[in-house]
Amino acid sequence: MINKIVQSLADAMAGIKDGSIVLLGGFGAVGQPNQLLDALTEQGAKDLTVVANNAGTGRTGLAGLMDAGRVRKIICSFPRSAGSVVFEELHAAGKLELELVAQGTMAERIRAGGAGIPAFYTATAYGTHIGEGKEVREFKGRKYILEEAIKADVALVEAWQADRWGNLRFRTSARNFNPVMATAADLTIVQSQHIVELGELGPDDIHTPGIYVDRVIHIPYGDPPPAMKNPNE
Amino acid sequence: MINKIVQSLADAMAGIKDGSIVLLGGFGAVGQPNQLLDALTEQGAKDLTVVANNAGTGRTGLAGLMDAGRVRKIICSFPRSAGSVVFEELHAAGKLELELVAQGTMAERIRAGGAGIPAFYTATAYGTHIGEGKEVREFKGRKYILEEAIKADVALVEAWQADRWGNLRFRTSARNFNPVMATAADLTIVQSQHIVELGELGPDDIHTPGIYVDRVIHIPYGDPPPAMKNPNE
Amino acid sequence: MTAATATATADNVRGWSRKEMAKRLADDIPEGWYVNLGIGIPLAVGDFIPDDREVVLQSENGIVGMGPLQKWENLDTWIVNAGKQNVTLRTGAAIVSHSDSFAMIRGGHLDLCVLGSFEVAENGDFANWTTSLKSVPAVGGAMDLAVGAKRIWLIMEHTSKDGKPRLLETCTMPLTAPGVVKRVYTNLAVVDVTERGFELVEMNPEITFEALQARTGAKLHRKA
Amino acid sequence: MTAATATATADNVRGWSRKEMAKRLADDIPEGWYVNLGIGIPLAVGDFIPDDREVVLQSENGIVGMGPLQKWENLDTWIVNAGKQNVTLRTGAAIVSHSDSFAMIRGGHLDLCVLGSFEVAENGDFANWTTSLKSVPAVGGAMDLAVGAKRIWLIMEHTSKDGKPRLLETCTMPLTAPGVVKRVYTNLAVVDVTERGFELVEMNPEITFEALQARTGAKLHRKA
Repeated sequence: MINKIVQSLADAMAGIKDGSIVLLGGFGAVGQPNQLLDALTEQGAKDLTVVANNAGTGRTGLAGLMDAGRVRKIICSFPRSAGSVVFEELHAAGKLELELVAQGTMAERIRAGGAGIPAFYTATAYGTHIGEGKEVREFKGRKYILEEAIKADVALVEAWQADRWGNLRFRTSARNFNPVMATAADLTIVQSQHIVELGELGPDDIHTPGIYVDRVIHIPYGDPPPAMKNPNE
Repeated sequence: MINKIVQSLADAMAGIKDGSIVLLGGFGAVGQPNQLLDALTEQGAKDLTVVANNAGTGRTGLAGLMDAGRVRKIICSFPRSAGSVVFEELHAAGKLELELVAQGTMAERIRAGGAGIPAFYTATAYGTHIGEGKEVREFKGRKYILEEAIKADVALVEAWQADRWGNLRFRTSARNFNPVMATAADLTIVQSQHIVELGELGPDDIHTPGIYVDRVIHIPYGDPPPAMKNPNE
Repeated sequence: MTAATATATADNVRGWSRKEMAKRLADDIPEGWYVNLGIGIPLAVGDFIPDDREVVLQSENGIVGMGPLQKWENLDTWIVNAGKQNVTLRTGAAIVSHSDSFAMIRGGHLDLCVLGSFEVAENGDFANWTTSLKSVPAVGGAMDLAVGAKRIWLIMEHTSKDGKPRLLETCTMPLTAPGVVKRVYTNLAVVDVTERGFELVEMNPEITFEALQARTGAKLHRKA
Repeated sequence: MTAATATATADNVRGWSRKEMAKRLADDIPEGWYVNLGIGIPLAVGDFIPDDREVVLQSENGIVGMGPLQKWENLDTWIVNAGKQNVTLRTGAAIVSHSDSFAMIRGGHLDLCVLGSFEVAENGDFANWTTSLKSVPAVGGAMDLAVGAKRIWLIMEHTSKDGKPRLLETCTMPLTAPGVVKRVYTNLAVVDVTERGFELVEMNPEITFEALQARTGAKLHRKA
């Protein structure tokens, strides 16, 4: 019987090596695999390259991993935001390399990594500072730059529902980068709010087929999540 | 009010010009926009380039369009199959140009067309007859060929459910090429087995968002379709 | 016009408020368009599209059919827009992943994207992502939207806080994209970006053409 | 072995039946693999994977979790496999679009793809899509599967109908992909494709090594 569900965060993190490239789902506060990030900090792998839209806020989750000195480089589109203090400190101190990528190009590079496309052309960032030094090529009178795929060792993903085959569904805006991250890593680890029986998710309703998923851990944090409650209550 | 639902096949076909590139959904017998194809034959546009996985069977649908002399060229992966008589006659007579493309490359070229990617590299068909003459490039020690996007004037799509915004859901294997075809044409026309109220399709359950759809026509052909009945009954 | 002319010669001409700019822009969006509204003033454009004119708002984090901001009594923090505000979904909304959302954006499926900007040039170049490369900049989805949407309209102040023109012959700040802007809505005017450069569509009644030209860093053409 | 040797010297050695070949191959697929089975004999491999060994079959038209062929009493003609046969979906199956299915295939997510073939060379080249370019060939998804799956295993007759070897030093027919085949299951043997060429894994008991070598168009190495 295929059973991708693991019982502990330690089991979920087993085998992640120093020097790994790690993809993170999440955008803003939603769809972030925060418990997996804390577990990765606990697990101890270092010299990591992290690919995520944002560079973490506060001192937990991604910021916690960076604060513990485990991240060598971050590839992201929006490093600086309210509360990205750890990133700013480390980057200013020269302890954290930054590769700034346009958000859509980042998504597409990862999609390419998962889809066996080593490189593609895009108009995004042509003629800008971010596109400088990249190969330029014209197709049908318009100029594009060459971008290479991102393939990773590990992806950390947050889902709404998962079954033992690793089939996933996401809830509204928590979908974001999660499905594409799941496709582009050798080891995709999912924290899921709900575990459902195999077959409960209809064939036409699965967002991420289990083929992309290696391990699932059940991390319920209330349904609806606490933050969904009316703060005026 | 946005209302993409049209009342007649003539309205659905309005404005399709001679020389158009036309994408067709469908794989095998399922998800084929057959009534739209018959209506296109009726409408009369000629000198068409058709992009479809197969080259039609029998004398109706795509084969009917070809039989009426409207198709100049077909781009497909599997032209010859049981019953592809019209294709074989026309091709043998030099009246129909064929561009043979690997199935996955065809899907990806159309996906690229819809996604603003003018060209990409793929290992598929490198070192084969189909890849001959194409630009070869090495990435990380492996060889790939350059493939360009396919962008079309018209896409004909078959869906299971559609609403007035053009949001679509497909049923099992009838999904096939339909979603990707919908993304890559200036004019996407859908025949749908069912029309549902706006809001009936949940935000997390829509396969093709209405942004990709221009016109929808209700073509019910029984639920379950006649062919689903037990022939031994 | 004499009163307006008098005001216009004064240095303190304010022109339209941000809300008036947003309303003016919203009036130009026809029913049925798919529109992405950038973070900040652009997002306010949505407030001025009447409910009975169906315009579908896209948010680059994967919403097609975004509604107004949520109210406390019905908070669902799992639904956020690109500015990470809690928004509602309209009836008919669809959610897609980030990669599918940017395929949609880059693929030319949005009729319009409205962005704020620091600078715009008469050749359609614009600079809205960072004032300088010395600090650590964040780019987000601006460059993808800039090259992907069928039309880029900017909504911005006509001049900087210290009175310097933001409509220029050439941008001085790092570009977001070259040659893509079609129209600019400022507090003082609505300006098309055409083959021959900036072309005046409409002026705020408080200002004269000459005063507007004086506040613009490139030649302003009257419509032919 | 004497009886077997005697048989092997005869020209009419049949070896394993197609069902036996399919069963032999199926025995080598461990639980948990994601596997695409090509049209024809490869598809029969699925019949020999026991229900209690969960192997997930992918069909390139968008099924992840394909089950056996449908029976008349429950026909749903909307569910088809890549060979356009009506198949069932296993509990846990997912449907994806063609573009997503080939992203999965090309992206290296299948553990195994089993294909039929006309020819295979000792460097891992194989030719399975057309015997000649003179007629109009159909390629389908074979070239995508060939470069995308982690392993390509072929299931094929060891020789052609007129007795010519199909395992060769160099393919004579148009290639499907260069250098990708890892293992070949024939009616006479199981052969690995390694750095040094064809390496014998197992022989049909009806044949001797020498007789097998005589029916093979390239050097057969014994496992070190």
